[in-house]
Amino acid sequence: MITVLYFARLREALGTGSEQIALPPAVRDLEGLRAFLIARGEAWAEALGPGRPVRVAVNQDMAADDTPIVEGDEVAFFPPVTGG
Amino acid sequence: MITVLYFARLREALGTGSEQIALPPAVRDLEGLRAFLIARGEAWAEALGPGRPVRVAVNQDMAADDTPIVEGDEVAFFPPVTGG
Amino acid sequence: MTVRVQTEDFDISAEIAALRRDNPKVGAIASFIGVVRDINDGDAVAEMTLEHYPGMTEKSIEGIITQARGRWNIFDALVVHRVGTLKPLDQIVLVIVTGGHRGDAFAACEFVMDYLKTRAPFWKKEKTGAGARWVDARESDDIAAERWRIKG
Amino acid sequence: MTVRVQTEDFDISAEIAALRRDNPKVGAIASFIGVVRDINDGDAVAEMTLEHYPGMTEKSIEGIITQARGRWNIFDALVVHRVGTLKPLDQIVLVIVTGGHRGDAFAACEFVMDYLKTRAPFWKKEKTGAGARWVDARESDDIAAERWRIKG
Repeated sequence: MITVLYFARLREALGTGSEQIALPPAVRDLEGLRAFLIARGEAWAEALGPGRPVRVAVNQDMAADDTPIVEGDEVAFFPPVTGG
Repeated sequence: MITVLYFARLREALGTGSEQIALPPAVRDLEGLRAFLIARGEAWAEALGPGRPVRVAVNQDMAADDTPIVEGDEVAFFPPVTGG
Repeated sequence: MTVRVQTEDFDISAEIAALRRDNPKVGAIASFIGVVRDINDGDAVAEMTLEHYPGMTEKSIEGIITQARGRWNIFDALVVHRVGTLKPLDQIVLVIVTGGHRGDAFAACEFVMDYLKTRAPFWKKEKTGAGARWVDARESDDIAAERWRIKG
Repeated sequence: MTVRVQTEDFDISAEIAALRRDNPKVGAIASFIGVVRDINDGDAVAEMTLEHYPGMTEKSIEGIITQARGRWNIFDALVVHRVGTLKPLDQIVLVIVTGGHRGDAFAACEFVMDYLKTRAPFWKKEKTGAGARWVDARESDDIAAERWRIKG
């Protein structure tokens, strides 16, 4: 299992802030996980598709497409931050 | 009359913080006033002589040797500032 | 160092006293408070809600304070960042940096504040006359962070 | 703007509240507190005495705040500077600048503080184990002021 978190605009668009996912065997890195989520349907493709302003952290560190995803990871999707 | 003020190290060296002076007829500018004061004796030459780290304000604005001195002026001699 | 994310308000005098801890080496205390304005990008703002990423937010701010300590000669730093619903005039964020001299304290304080505005995981939703909207990231903020070549 | 030279201590929270005056355009509050350290140039300092030039000090600080307002987009600024005898840990000086955004508030606050350290008519006498001594001006402070090309 991995934990996937969604924040702010993404949390609202996807209707969830957190979910547990059994790591699909084909998913080895962030790019693979994102493709897996986008395949869920239109809302997912709309929120996470290529060119969308989405940032990703893996285990609370900013991550790139080729960041490996392994069992137990915490992966968070969120828009560019707008703090303070 | 003019008012002459001395601050900090100069005030202590000269033993006065403030004095009223009848403006000597020969004194037309700051350079002239300083020469007049230096002529008072050794303590004055030592405190205000050429090369000494002395700053001067006339009517509360920083002044230079050629700043004119006229009746009623407030002239202040002090060391380089060391505030805050 | 101290990093807190909280809904409660804060008092800068009390936070400075706690951070100084009567350390007689401290000569300079630079600080910054961010406040909710009643207008943003031309629209009147009635209230805003700040969301964060619990865990990562604190960790990333601690990381930036560690970076600041590596770059400048400072003693300590505190960040308090509020989340939840805030109204105009409410305090949002406090950064305090203590050091021996003012130059380093100012630079480190601004560096941490730039990070908070541009890289720390906070998201702002504003309620205006036209409804609620998530605030988009500003390019000017990215440029402010670029100055420091902040990593991550 | 507010400029005060006083022997009494100050409280930054109260001063910020007074300076903001519930102005909902204020988004950024940069501030600085200078504190007496127990050591200067390698010598332990038991206490120090600050002297100023009444009238010129206030006038020159008001002038520098006016310069800051001309250079940066800020709303208001406050300077409180203590004089008289102070001991380690005592607060010496407070600068607060309010503005819409942080960059201008930080820059103006540091600008005013650099002026106070290098150009405003204050003189510091320190009491150390070796007796009392007037502090000499620092070249590093002059360089800090030069950055801004401060006049006067």
